[in-house]
Amino acid sequence: MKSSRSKIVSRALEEIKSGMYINLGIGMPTLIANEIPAERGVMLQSENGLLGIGPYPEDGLEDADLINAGKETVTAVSGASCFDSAESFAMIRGGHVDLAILGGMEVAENGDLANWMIPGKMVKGMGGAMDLVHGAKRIVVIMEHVNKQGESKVKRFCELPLTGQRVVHRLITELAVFDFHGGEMTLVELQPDATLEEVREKTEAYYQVSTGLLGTEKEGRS
Amino acid sequence: MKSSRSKIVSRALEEIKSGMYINLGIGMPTLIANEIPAERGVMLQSENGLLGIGPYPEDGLEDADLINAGKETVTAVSGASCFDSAESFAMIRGGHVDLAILGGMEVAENGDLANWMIPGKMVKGMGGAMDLVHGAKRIVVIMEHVNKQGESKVKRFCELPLTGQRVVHRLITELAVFDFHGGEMTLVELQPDATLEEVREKTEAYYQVSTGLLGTEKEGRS
Amino acid sequence: MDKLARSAEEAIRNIPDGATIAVGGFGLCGIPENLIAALRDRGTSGLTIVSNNCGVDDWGLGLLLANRQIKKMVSSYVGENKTFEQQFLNGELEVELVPQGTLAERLRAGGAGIPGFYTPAGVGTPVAEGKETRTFDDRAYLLERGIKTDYALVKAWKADTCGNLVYRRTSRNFNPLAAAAGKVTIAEAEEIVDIGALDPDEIHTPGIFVQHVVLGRHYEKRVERRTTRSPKGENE
Amino acid sequence: MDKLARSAEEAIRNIPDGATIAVGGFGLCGIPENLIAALRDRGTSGLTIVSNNCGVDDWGLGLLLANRQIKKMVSSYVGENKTFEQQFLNGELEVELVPQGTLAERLRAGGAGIPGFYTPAGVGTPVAEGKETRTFDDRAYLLERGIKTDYALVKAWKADTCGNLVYRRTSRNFNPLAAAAGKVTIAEAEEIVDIGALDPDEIHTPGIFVQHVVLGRHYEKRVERRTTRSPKGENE
Repeated sequence: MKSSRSKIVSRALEEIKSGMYINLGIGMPTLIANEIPAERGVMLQSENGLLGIGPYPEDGLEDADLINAGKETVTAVSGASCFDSAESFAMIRGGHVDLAILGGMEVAENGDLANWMIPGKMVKGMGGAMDLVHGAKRIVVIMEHVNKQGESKVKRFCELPLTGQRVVHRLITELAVFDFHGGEMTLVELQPDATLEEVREKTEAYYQVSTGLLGTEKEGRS
Repeated sequence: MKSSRSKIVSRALEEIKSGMYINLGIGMPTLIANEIPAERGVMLQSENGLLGIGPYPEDGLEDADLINAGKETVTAVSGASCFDSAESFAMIRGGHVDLAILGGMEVAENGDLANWMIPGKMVKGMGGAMDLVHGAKRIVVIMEHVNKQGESKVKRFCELPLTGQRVVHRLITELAVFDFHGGEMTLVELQPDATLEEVREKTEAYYQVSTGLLGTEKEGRS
Repeated sequence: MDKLARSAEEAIRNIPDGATIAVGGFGLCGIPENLIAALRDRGTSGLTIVSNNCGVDDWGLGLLLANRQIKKMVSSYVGENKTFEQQFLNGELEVELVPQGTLAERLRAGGAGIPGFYTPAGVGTPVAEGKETRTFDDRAYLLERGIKTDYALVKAWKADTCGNLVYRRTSRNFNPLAAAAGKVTIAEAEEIVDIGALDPDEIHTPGIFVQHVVLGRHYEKRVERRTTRSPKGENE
Repeated sequence: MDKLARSAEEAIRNIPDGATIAVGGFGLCGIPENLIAALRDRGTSGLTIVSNNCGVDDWGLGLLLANRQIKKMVSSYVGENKTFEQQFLNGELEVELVPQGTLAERLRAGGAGIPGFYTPAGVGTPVAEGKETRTFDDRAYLLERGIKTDYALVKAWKADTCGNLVYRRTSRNFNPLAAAAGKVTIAEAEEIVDIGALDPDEIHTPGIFVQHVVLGRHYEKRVERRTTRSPKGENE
């Protein structure tokens, strides 16, 4: 059976369409970069000032002047461009990036996202996340459905400080895919091996189930 | 005897100090460019996107891609840079240009400037003048003291629509040099061949006379 | 990611009547001459054009004016054009005059997702009418709005097929700003190069801002004021 | 217009205790390492630093932290640094966290004479506290202020002696923005070239934004996360 992470990454890959400009957040989203088929012809944007992120460099060919937003050494693809941070966020804030795939700590049923303050830990900063969630045309969040204590991260309301209000368009977990519209959340797909019942058990948020899955019914732990 | 224009241009040249970044307005101010001694080491900014305007090109060497803000073909000096219009006005608005020398239609005793709408004519637009008067560290206006009807252009209040309020630091005419401080105007120099009396006759504005010229007295036609 | 259109005609075909279009160029320098000519030939009308100037009577945006395709101009200076004056005085043409730096910044803001910003330009002048004036650190500023347009037409020196653009000298001017402000941006270039031929550090407009690229068929590059000196160094 | 300083020490000598300084770099990429080292050696203290990050424990701005020269950091992400955490928890260090795009735009605005602008980033989050929220076209935005600093320290790849700068790859990042935001900007470069050696179209920071230029004595260019693939194309 596939791991949670690999289920999430596989499903996230389907979000990536030919010709898209995409920003991948730090952490799990970065893993997606290496899986995108070259023939899909997309351009990856890195908010530190690179459009056209390539694969990691070959050993010994690292360039300290060429890193991604996770501060990892990368390469640049043919057709890449470099720019300053204001121009980079002009691209993002101005709606020129088609898709951002970001990690999450909590997602609420109205589309609120919290992903920058880890409870009980020193605040490190929001980096570019707050700009991304308001800028990219489509925001897809990928995260595990529950935390290490088994508590649902898909919640009625976020308890952690928000990154953005009602900003998530789609949430992908190892169990399910949810869409957000007008402050409401709908279960639109089950991941392989997941059942409606398991999703119901592990989801605190209220959600609709799309007709394709089971007819429309009000779901959720309450 | 020197012409009015050449007196104005000669005096304006003294405003130009070594190492300055300078924007010269369209019209009479552009004439100054050709008179600046090369050894003074200044850089001329053109708001259409050039820092380091050089002399007009030699006949036959005009480059349609290299013009100044007056749409004249120019050259670029060694050390010149090109940039877009937003960056150009970032330089101007951000206070990075040391000096702007602009033409004027009317200057008022409080430092108001009108130089963009010609009375009785179709409005052509303000171009970059309104940005320049608020951006450059020092604004020097050069203009003839009276209009063709012999009426003073140095006024109590501007009658024409303003380019900017209280923006002029120094006014140079063929008769005199005035400085502006805290909404008041002071005659600080007489041009060659001009007398205090002639200045008084041809000036509608109220002004002080600097002690160096005559002790402080209240001047002006009233 | 091939954005190459076969011709200027093809590239501008979908622009509808009544569209708002940002057009690069300063005077006649760096104007998208082939795209303007194609738009004139197609006759698309009722246009709102955001551009620093409006060409001259028989060149640049003046061609669209003469053909009565422009409903409104948003510009900083429109003084080179008799047709303009006639149509304005007849009430056929609306004009919004904007200080040049404000126009540049409004386009940049629109492209950068900034709905409004404060600038000192225009305080206490006719430009301030109807706008919020606000004081920061004892200086007065006007609130100005970002401009996004349906389309942008820009002129580059070199372009690659994924839309990266390089401009030459002062022909850059408003082009990068228009490119970012347009929802659909069409760029014409004097030369189309292969992907990878442009160094990432020399690109002025990254391809993300450009939807269509076309090779300009012919460049007239008319000069508005030809000023020269004699080889001895004297001015004309 | 010769702006060349003889050494990093000479270039930073006049920065007083308590100054506010914008510093370029993203992580450890594109940081002005020689100027930071000179500032550490001089011991200038009570500094407010505006920089996206704060280095690591033993490199970059972390050196100034370890030496207790920094009073306040304005940054978007400061997570790589234990000294930072200690000093913050002890109350020795103030921190203002700013979304990265907002920080970039605030520096740009400061350099461009724009006292304030509206951005959607941070609406409905702790970042919005104490700020004006305003609606444009049915979306909510925060008013953010431009940042001007007393000094800026930036790192270029090449510089000429009149202060024109060219950056390389992603080492550009915040450097051009810091350069414009500083009242006095000091640039270090890996190479100083003659005036005229840089093409006017390839210059990223025009010399008007730069007051002093210095050749960096040595570049360590430390890498924060060395990620590679094997030559067969597999990821590490």
